[in-house]
Amino acid sequence: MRAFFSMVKTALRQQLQYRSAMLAGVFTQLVFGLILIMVYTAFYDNGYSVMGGMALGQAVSYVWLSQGTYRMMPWSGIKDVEAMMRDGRIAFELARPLDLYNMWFARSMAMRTAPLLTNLPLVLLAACLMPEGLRLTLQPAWLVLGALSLGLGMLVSAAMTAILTGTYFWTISGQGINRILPMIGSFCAGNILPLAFFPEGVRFALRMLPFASMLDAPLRILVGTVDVRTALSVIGLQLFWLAALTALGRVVLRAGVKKCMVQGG
Amino acid sequence: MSVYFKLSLAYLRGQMQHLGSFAMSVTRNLISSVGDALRLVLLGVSFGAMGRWTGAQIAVLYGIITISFAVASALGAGLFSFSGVIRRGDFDRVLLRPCGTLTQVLGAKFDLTRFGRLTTGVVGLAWGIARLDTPFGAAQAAMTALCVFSGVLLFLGILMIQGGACFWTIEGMEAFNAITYGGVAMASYPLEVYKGWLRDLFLYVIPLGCLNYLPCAVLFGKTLPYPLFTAYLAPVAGGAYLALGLLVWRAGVRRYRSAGA
Amino acid sequence: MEHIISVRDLCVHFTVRKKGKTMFSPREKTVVRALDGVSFDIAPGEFVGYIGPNGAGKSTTIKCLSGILTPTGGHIAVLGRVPWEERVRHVADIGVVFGQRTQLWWDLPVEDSFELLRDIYKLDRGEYERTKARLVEAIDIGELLRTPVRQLSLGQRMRCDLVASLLHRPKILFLDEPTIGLDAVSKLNMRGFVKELNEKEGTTVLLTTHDMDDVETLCRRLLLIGHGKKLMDGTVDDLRRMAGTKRVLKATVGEGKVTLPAGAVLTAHEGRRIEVAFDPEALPADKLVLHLASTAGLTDMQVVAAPLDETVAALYRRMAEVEA
Amino acid sequence: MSTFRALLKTALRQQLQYRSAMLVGILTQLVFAFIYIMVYMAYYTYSPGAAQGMTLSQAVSYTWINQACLRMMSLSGLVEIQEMMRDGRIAFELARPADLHGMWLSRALAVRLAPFALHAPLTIAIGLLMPGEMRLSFALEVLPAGLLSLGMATLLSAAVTVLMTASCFWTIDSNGINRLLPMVAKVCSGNLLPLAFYPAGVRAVLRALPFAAIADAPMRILVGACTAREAAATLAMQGVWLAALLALGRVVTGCGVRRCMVQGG
Repeated sequence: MRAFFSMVKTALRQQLQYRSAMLAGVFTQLVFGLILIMVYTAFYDNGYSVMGGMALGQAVSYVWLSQGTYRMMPWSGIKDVEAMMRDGRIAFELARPLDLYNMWFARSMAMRTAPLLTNLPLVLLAACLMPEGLRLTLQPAWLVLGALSLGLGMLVSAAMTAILTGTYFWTISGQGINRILPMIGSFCAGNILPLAFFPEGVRFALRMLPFASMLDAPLRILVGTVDVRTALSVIGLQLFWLAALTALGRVVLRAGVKKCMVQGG
Repeated sequence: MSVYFKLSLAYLRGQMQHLGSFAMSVTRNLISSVGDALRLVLLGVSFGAMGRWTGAQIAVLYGIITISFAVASALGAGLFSFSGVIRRGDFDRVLLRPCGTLTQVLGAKFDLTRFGRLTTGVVGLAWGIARLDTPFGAAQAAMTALCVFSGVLLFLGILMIQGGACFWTIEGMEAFNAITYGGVAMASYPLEVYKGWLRDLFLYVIPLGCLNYLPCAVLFGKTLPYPLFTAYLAPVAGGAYLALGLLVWRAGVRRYRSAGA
Repeated sequence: MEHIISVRDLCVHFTVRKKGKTMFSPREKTVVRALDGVSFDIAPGEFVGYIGPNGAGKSTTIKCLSGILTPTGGHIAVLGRVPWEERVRHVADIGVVFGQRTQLWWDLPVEDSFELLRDIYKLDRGEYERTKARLVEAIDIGELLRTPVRQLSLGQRMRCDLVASLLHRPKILFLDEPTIGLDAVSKLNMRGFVKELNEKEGTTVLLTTHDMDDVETLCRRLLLIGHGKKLMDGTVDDLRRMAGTKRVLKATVGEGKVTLPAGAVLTAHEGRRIEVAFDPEALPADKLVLHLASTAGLTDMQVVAAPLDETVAALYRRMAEVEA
Repeated sequence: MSTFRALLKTALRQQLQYRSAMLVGILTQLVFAFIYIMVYMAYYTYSPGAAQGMTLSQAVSYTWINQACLRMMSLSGLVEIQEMMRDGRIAFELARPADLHGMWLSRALAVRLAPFALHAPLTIAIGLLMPGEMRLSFALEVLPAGLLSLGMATLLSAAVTVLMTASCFWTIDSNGINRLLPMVAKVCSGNLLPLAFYPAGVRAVLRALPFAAIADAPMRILVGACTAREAAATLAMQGVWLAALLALGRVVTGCGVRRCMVQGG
């Protein structure tokens, strides 16, 4: 576990090292946030007070939170593992005494937590300073449970990152399906459009998927569109997906390592 | 110009060497633009119309801006990754060749994968036009074509400015993407949706509004708080930005060659 | 036109903005004098070595001569033209080869790159085919033409780059450390090609390098650059003389104790084999030999010129001290 | 008392040394709290009248307090002493001047209080910050009686621990008692499920046993699920069991030591 904290520190230092890139990232997220909010406001002005259980104010906060947690989504596997695959240094990684899955999970978690400490605070700070109608508003009552759910969401996202890293055993160039999956995943997670704006049936189905547990679930709780019962069932689902994805991750890794060993590393 | 086509062909033949990753990046580009399109569709489905603009009309707006951005980014793909060219020091070799620097940089990367976005643009435009309740004859078609053409010029101008800026500072270039991609996402909706300063930004500073919002308002017979002639400003905006882009590029090259780099 | 290249008081000053210590402190502005008044002329057909320690301004000069860089001051005329003012026409008459960095298209076969260069340089098809055939045969890259550049070794790639830079029959060839990173065989090949090109075709060659073997085998004339100034313009021997005309006496002595007269330095001593560095003008060779013969006895001896890279290295060190 | 303070300090330092393990401990407790609350909510919605004398919010608070004090309320032998018995180093322990029973009691107390001091505050704080029906709520006036009962419960669990450890004088191998008793205790003490959920008859019997006195008693008082009179009766019962177990402990340890001396250590 101590290794985990040190990994988070290094990932964080790396993030801070490219300060200008990080600031550019925050700027882009703020611009996109502004545009989306204004578009959704226009749609709400058509005489809709609530859409899919979400009022305009909550939709505004949802957009800011989804922009702030953008880097938290599992866009790809662990970068340098992909490079290791290509030039064969993966053999050293396999030879390490630590359990491979725990190590990769810890690195994935570090990769996902680092932006949380750099991007999210900046975006949220800016979002709170926005003028009326664009401002991020959260009820304190849901803050703690929402934060815990966000933590769970990050664990699920880390588990997904570990699985994506595992697929690099098969598509060495990393250009394969694991480039497309994150994009579909982020759409189903409510990153492109809040799930509340999806039609009824589709929305229910998407919320069952692990992608929603990464983003839509914690955000719904944070903006307060759910009552306690649904909040708990959402958290229950997050726990289920965390367990399921971790198990799947272990299976993928074991198969990958075996295949890799057979090939002579 | 023949050098431009020959360089582009060379790059394409190079890409064909890695067919797998080429197909993959086309699909990736397609899916990411389908994502944006789906947002538009789903909003239309859940909310119905948006103010006085029907779904079909918004689709036409989306189509024009997406097609022009897709074509411009395919042609100007070399400019997207130009900061890498500078960092690797390859620009010296460009200067050592007896033909224009811009031709070589643009030709260096004729990115066919950007056409993934083109398909969603074309589909959106076609779907929109088919469902328009107002007449859409030859004149309207010509007007739309003109808007798309001006859009390509305008986006090429923006990409040249982005490329030219690399001569001054390589850091922080990602912020520019916010303007290009943000602008495209924004201009897919009628500009009247946006509040004062943001609307003015995309009307007067980066005039994406002139490409689709203003002309289409006239096409669909909507009254506009702006004078009538603004609806025909698209080619002017496109030409002006292309000229600005060339200026910035030339100034950038001059700076690179004057012991500044 | 007696000079193909003439350079008068070439100055290039960079303003470098170093980041302040903290994110907020203003960036300090310092002016780096890469070139500070360098003048030289090169006649057609010459083979000139352009040497100097790292950061002495070698590649800056090449950039100015090839039209990439506009200098802060001074005047350059190459083939009667000012390089940076008529860049397009100027680069059509020169060939430039950078060591390790290829100008060919990474994913395409070598021949396709050549055809692209034919279109870029707008060469006449017939003449292009004849030049290409001659060069491919001379530099022996016939079997490499169909292989993509990415699959070539560094040595093979450098040979192809050389051909690529000669397809348009340039009158001047700039070689920027062409043999860096090459194995011994490839180095010899490369030197052979360039030497033959200069002698048979009459192409003027300007070679910047750190490899003193290149200099000794190829350069009839040497320009030494240091701190942005021209320190020497002459032959390899002038360079040795400038760096202190050290000669080295390699001898096998008898049983006697080895003592040395003033001005002679013992550089190696294993058993009965010794090496003594001395300056013939200060200490004539015969005096040293007689002294050694009478004291330690001489069974075998040989007088050799000091190896050039040691001499030059010593010179660069001395220049650095001057600068510090 | 000074030895007790020293023991407490070492136990605390040991806990703090594995900060990351402690964090994981708290996280797992949170997860269990969520799961239990989810179960109770479903239980109360589908069969409202089932749990006599305990409302949903009291059951929720019961869970929060139980998770916070879990380490303290669950039984476990003093592992290092049981090992000493097995490999004979117990002789040094016997040679110590202080009376054995007192020593073991304070060691047991220290081992229980250290994790309590670190885990409880955070878990309680999170419980207090939960939204809606998930919040931990208790009336202030029950606090004094509740805390007293909690203290007595700690002493009781320490006394039982000493008893379990002393029993090893006879059984040498500690595995039997170490596994069986905690399981029994978990079911009977209310750690698994608040006793209010058990049928009336069983509940009455269990409430009389010392196990209930360790867990169910203080929690029932704290959540206010009993009248003042019942609270006083429970406190009295705790006092009786405490005295009995301490006396039994002293006796068992005494003959245990003698029996051990006779055998030659």
